[in-house]
Amino acid sequence: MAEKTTKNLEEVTIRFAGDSGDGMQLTGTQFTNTTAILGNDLSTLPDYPAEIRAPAGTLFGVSGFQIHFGSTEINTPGDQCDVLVAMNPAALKVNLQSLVDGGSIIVNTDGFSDKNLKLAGYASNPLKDGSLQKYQVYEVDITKLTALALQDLNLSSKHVDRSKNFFALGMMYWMYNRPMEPTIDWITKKFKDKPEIMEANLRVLKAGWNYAETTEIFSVRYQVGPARLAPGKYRNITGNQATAWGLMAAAAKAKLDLFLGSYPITPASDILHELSLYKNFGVKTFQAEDEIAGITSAIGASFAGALGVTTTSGPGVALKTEAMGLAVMVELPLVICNIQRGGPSTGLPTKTEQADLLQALYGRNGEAPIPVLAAATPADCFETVFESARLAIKYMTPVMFLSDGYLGNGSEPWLIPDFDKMPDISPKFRTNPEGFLPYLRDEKTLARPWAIPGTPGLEHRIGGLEKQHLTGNVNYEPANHELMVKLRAEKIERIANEIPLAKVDGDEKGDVLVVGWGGTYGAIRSAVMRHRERGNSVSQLHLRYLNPLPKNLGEILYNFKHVLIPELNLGQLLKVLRAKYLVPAVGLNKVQGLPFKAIEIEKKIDEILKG
Amino acid sequence: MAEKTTKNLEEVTIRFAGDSGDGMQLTGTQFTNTTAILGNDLSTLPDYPAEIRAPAGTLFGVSGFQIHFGSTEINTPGDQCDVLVAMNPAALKVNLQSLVDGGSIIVNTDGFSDKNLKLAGYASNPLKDGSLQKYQVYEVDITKLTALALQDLNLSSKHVDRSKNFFALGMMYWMYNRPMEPTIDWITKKFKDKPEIMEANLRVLKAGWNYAETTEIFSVRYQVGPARLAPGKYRNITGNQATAWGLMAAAAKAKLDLFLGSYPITPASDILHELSLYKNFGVKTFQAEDEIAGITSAIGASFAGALGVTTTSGPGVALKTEAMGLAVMVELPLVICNIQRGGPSTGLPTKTEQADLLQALYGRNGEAPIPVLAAATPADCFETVFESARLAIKYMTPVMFLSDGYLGNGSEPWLIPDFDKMPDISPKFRTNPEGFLPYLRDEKTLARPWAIPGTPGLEHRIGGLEKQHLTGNVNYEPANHELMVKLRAEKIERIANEIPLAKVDGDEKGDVLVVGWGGTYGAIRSAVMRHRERGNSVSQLHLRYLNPLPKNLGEILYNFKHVLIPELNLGQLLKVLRAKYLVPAVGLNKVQGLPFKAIEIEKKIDEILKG
Amino acid sequence: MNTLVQEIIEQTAKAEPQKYSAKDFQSDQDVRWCPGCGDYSILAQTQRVMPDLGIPRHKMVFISGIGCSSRFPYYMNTYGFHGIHGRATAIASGVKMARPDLSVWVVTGDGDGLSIGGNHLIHLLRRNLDVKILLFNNQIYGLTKGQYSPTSEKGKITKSTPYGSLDYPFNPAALALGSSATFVARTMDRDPKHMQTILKRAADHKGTAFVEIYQNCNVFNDGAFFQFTEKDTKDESVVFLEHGKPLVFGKERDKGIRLNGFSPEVVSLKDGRYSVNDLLVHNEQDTTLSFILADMTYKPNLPRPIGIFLATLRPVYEMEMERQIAFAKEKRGEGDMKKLLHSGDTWVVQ
Amino acid sequence: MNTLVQEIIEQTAKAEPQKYSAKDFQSDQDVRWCPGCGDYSILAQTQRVMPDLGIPRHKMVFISGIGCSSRFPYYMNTYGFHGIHGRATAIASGVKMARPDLSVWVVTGDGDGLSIGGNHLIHLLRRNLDVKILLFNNQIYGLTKGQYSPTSEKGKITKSTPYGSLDYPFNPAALALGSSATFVARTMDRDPKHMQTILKRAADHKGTAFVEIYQNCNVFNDGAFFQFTEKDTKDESVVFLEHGKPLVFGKERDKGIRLNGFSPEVVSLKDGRYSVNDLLVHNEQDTTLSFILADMTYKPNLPRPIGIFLATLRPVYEMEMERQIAFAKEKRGEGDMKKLLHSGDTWVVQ
Ligand SMILES: Cc1ncc(C[n+]2csc(CCOP(=O)(O)OP(=O)(O)O)c2C)c(N)n1
Ligand SMILES: Cc1ncc(C[n+]2csc(CCOP(=O)(O)OP(=O)(O)O)c2C)c(N)n1
Ligand code: SF4
Ligand code: SF4
Ligand SMILES: [Mg+2]
Ligand SMILES: [Mg+2]
Repeated sequence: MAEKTTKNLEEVTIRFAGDSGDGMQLTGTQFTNTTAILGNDLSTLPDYPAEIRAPAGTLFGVSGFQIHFGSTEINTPGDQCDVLVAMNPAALKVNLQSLVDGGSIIVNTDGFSDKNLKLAGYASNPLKDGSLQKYQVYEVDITKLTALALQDLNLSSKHVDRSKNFFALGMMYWMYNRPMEPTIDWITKKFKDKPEIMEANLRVLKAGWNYAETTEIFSVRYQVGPARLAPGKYRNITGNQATAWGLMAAAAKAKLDLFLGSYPITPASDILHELSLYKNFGVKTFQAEDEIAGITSAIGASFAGALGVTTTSGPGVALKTEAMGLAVMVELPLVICNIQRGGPSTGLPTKTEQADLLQALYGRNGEAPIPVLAAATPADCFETVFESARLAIKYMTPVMFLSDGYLGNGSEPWLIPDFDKMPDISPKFRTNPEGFLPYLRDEKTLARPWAIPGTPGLEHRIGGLEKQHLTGNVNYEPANHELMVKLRAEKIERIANEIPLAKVDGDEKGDVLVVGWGGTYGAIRSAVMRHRERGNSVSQLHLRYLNPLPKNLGEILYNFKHVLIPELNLGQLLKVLRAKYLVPAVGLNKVQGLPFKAIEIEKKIDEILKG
Repeated sequence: MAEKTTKNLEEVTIRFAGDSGDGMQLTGTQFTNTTAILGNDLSTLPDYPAEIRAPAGTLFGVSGFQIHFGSTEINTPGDQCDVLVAMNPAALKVNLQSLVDGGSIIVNTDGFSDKNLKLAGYASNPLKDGSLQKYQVYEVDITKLTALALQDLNLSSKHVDRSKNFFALGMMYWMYNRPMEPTIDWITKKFKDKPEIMEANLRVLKAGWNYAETTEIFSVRYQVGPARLAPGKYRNITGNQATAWGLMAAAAKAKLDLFLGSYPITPASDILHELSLYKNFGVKTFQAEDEIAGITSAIGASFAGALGVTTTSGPGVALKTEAMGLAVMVELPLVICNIQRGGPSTGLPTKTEQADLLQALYGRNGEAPIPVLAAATPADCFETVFESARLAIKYMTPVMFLSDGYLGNGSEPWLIPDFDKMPDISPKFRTNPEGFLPYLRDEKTLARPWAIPGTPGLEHRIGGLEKQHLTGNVNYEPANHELMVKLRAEKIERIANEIPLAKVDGDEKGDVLVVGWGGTYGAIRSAVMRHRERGNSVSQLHLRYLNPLPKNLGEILYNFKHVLIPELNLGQLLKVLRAKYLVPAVGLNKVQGLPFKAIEIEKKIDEILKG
Repeated sequence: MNTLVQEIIEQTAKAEPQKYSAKDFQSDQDVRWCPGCGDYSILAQTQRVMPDLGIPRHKMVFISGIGCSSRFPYYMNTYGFHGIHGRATAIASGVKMARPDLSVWVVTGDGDGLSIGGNHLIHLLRRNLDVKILLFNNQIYGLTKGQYSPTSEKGKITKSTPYGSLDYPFNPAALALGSSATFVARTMDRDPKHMQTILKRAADHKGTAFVEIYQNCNVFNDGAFFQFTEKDTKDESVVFLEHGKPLVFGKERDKGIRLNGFSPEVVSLKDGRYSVNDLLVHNEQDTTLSFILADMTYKPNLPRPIGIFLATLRPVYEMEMERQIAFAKEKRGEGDMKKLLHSGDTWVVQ
Repeated sequence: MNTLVQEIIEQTAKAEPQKYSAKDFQSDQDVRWCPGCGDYSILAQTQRVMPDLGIPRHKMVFISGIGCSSRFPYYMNTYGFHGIHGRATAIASGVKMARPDLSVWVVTGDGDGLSIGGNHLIHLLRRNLDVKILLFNNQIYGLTKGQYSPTSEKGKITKSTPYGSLDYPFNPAALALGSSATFVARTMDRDPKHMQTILKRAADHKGTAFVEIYQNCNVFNDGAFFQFTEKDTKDESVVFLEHGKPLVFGKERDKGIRLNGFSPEVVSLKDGRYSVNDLLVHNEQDTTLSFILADMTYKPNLPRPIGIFLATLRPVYEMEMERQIAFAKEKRGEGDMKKLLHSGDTWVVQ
């Protein structure tokens, strides 16, 4: 057995890349969970094609998974990767530009057939033509080694091929000193009904490990110690799972049944999938015939006394806007989750973007204001969607919760919240017929009473026509309409009285304030931290509440020479803040279907500082 | 026959009011057309309930029609009316507050039965209890007089009752010196197949005239001379008719077939009705199963080489937003007409409002900019929708045309345009396969070529997924996406290079600039004129182009101490201009389902001037 | 975990049943339909039938879309939801899934239910939630002042079709059957007794009940159904479907429907060639027969079938949903959020 | 007034007809379906049939919604429009009304066409525009990675229904017939010859042609139709509908479908009790029969009917539209905008 030295690393970024059929998402997820359990801080970025299984070897068929982990604070999936695992030439071609100079490449040599090279558009074999000189290339015939390991099992070649990703995983486990047990357990559970597949995968995983351990090619091995995270119990979680669980937690704390009316759409479908697992929690999931039925059934459920929720992405939101107006008019609780993706139209279904903010704020006919909240990180989806539900119930209003493909599919370690300490957000259903009026509002919140069918003596009727103040009867009188329009607006504005004031991360005054919302949090934080380390007067302010905005936001903005708003759109929050506060804020805008790199924001701040 | 004196009037406002069954809309329209033919300037405001024929005598069943006409420039239907024709107590109750002190009331005494008084919520009979002292009340038993006139015709009492509105019309014709001929002609045409109805209506009309002429009650008669309008040939036209004709004119000048895909909705339906009359113009109207089919069929028609149009109101627009995004992506010409009504949701279907501007600008998922134009007066709908179609064709883009219930149903005299002088706006269909690329853009306009099915050698495919620059193939590459997002935005921005610069009405610099858009034009103009007559430094700027905005708008705004933006919403254009130009503009906002009164704007300007 | 809703349900379960009269189902809102509108009769029959259902008023929900017909819920003294155009069936589905304990009724029109709302309708029918659908078919768009609808006869002259409509009309019964509906019936505004029996049957049906009601719009489409509703023509133009009975009609009950092969034809019972025994006997439970009968609808020289086309049973959607939940709770135990949060791979940082 | 479009139509009308091969209908885009997907076969058959239609390639338009199946137009070297989810039929209606001269094809899936797009589908069918609809039924949502669809069998375990789906599936043929479709057929990805004949018949039909194609999604719903498509089970599980022929099936052609009353039942032709003459004889033009046959679809112990259920004629929507226009022009003369502007009440101001 060969001599091996071990190096310590503070952080490292690895990218697994292969065909959509190669199981790279699974490999990445396994590596992530194991890494999380080791106590590293981490951030991940899955990146897969819109096609299910694009033909093998093609560039558009490449599926990738990047993980950035370390013993330090990790805020992004990593601007560039240090290690690239490429199962074929296409994977190499597509991902090479994201590899740092001097980075390592582990290639499955067998994948480099002339056919595949051609499909990837390589004139010559990069493994031979020296074009990879500036990198450290490890050539491993993963396919052959996998086949060898499975020789005596006489599995179909299809199945043999399917398990080769575990070989790569095994090697990386060895290389970065991760235990195989978590994955071994997972395989054993997952394939308990398919013993031969289970056996195969286990063998190949170990084979990969042993290969790395025994052969000469890998001389060094890396050690990445646990991160100094706040003490407590952690789990790794994706944004979509956190959203599903946040909704369940809200229903539990509200003592309501959770009803999800939804229609599948990338990248939101996983929330529907996740919630449909929890029937024993009384969760009712309804896969409707379309988005309109999704939201209107949820409105019906809320009318009946459930916590109505609908989940979708941009194109689906477009279809729901009429019904959102209805929810505004009938003033019932409703949570609309928009897991944003690249637009316009069908756009880039599997890519991330933040271009639905203005749609969330203004995309309805008439004056129809609703609260809009956005999550900052995958785990933050839990708290933010919980808060969205709380406001929906307390203020009897539809609430838009914004996430995006990057947050929804990305994951990070999550300090598990103390469920008992979470607030009771249960509504008081109206039951007393004495003086009941469907639109008699709460003095403080302006919320109308929630009187559900089945309650004797509260029979009443609601609808989308303008309502008379107090009685809720149909009414077209000029003064009443203006009053109701203002009451509905005022109700939402009053939410600002109870939400936390905006908090600056860094000095309260200074040269540059970087204001962000949603999934840009991590990249902005890294960029701002680097500047502060460099001694620059740069602060960060990240908004969870986009409507209403925190009361103190204006003063804060005025305390800075420059306000920079990085967004994955053409400048939407920018418009909102400029209109409201008349501050000459400037935007940094990227619309590539990809999250920001910290360096992009860091550079922009430099420009501003240079003036 | 009694002595009658004649008084000259510069302008007068009359309101006809009665049950939805009383034919007040018809009476008003007849009076309007006759008045137009006399050469008065005028402006009208129909005001009817959402119910078809609400039960007789009820307050919500009241239907009204107001006409403001004169020998001077008339910009609004009149803040208050000078004469109120009330067919029953409910009509009186509802409309009295809009009558000027000292104004005249002509009541149908027969309508004032105890039952009707009760329905209208009158404790005592206002005709008897002296509560109308400050007005001039003319009591006429119209019902009885009508019956008398028809005695020998033995018509059903229902038909007798139906024609009593012509008695009122006859009286007003006499009172304001209008000829009966136009209405006589109309009746003769309209009822040619129902001779007895024709006869009845004619008799009653004349009976009304004679009654006024011969009896004592009306001692004065009024003369309102023709207005000093620009010379030329005029017709009276409503906004919806002007919109329909503007679209037909555009199709003719574009040498394209007009295709309308639409679903009925108040107050837009009349455009569908009007266009369906002109089959001999080759106009194709398709009443679709819903709004989504309305717009998508129009997109299909545009793809096939027609001028695709869809007409609707707010709730319908909400349903069309996904398809609008598709049109943005496939870059085909399309005109979306939104005849705005009171919102949110179903709201106030028959009332007017301007609250869909932000929806027009931002109500789509992803970055999906489209041009937005708004008409200022009923007749202006013709030119504005024509311009919308011109831009749609030239820039290969969906365009939103904004009108509203007030413009759509309201009417005014219109100087008939010289059709021959209108511009040729015909597109150049691509026919040459040489070097054809579906997304190879015009250097100046950035418009892509319009290559229609049926053209040999240009077979190509478009769709809602992000397109590759030039080829239009599906493409998910980051750089390409950003490029396309920016190209689509830039294309719309470039329209600003050719549209007229914003023109100030009044001084270029000063204390107050009143900026408006859409149907508020008339009221703003009256208010600003009054201030200028009072020597105040107040100017008006009315925007037809809301996206892109005229290039010089910023400079103009900076030239005024105060910028006031009156809108029938909570301040939507206000947001847009503040965000773009960082000007501390203020809004005057009214959301009552009614147009502005000039006085409301005049007062607000006073406040501002007082500071 | 007991939800607030369950608490309310349990409390009110105790309240002992009330005896109602039709009046108890009249709300305080004044009815705003045109004088003479067929909607009045439908409202009256519904209010008459409700007391017989033995369901507490507060357990009833009427849900509608937009249209004259859709104003219906305002006039019922029950819970009501005047939704948006075409979506009543979807809103109702949400109400029923959330609250199987409620009696859920949908009121819709030929435009609301078959034009913009067609998709939600056919999906509700195939899912078979226990929801009652009353489709007021006046073959016109009333509220928007008279455009043709998906049930208007071809060639209809309306505001939007001055040259006559081009669309072949839907046959609502056939569409419902094609959507695998379990209960499909047709009745008429001007036959109160028949409507009442049909409404009762619909209420008793376990599953989605689709009831098409011919309704006269005397303002924009007056007399559309007079051939079937008025005394002088009714007997010859209508055949009433009665379970287990032969299809006989005519003033003198002297005509019948016979199957020639599988095509229905009118035969005389007078000329001795055919007797009642040769006639088609109605069977509500036979889906194939229901298609044959529904297909008679627009056929010339065949009487218009009125009554119950089909009444079969299939598992009820929301009940199956409840069953799955009960099953899951039994199998995995009542869900515990705290447990869930701590389940799976976790680790502790000191 | 002659429009620019008419000019193009007239110019190209002169171009003399071309002879095509299947290859001529293959676009330059690489096909992105999963290896083994049934869509490949459907694409191949379509490309094979196109040359026989005698329609120039540039006159053809393929329109789709969203889904794996809806990627189809990208691979056809004709005009194509990849629309938005569920709206292909509506887009196609617009294309066909604007341009009756084009050959318009819709490609949709069981989700695209029957879930979100159900309403536009049934309305297109009743209107009977001359549009060909190919509905790829794989009983699953492929593109979104495997949720159940409106045609999935009840109880189906998918990502969104881990406890099994609750919805009773649509029977697409019955739904189409219930929507008054004029041409309704069913074929299978794995029976290329049959598919080709059906595609040809659909193309020749004057009016809306609805073709349901059983398609295997080997990634998310592998083998859904193997019972009907695979050699060992096909003969016993499928009965092919042929106009004028009795419904015989079975490996030895020893079984048949007989009408018992009006309910189809399987009878043996071996045991001497029944002969071919007792069997149901297919008649494409009989709507009543088409309902009976479609209704066989999910019935246990009845073979699955494959072929043409109905092929009847009804006026074609866009043709009627053209006729109205011609009529109006004849009656009122070619429209003249200038005249119109000056028509009716006008007055002159000096
Ligand atoms: C989204 C939307 N589209 C259109 C309308 C306009 N609209 C209201 S009711 C109606 C049709 C009503 O017809 P039907 O359902 O037959 O009801 P009826 O009035 O005949 O009883 C339409 C088109 C609307 N309110 N909302
Ligand atoms: C408005 C909208 N909603 C949802 C989606 C997501 N989506 C894309 S395809 C699809 C279903 C596809 O199923 P099917 O039509 O059967 O096509 P298949 O992939 O099975 O061929 C869904 C839900 C979308 N693209 N747009
Ligand atoms: S318009 Fe017709 S349907 Fe509507 S209320 Fe009047 S009569 Fe009834
Ligand atoms: S997912 Fe299924 S339907 Fe889609 S391409 Fe793959 S195999 Fe075909
Ligand atoms: Mg109707
Ligand atoms: Mg499918």
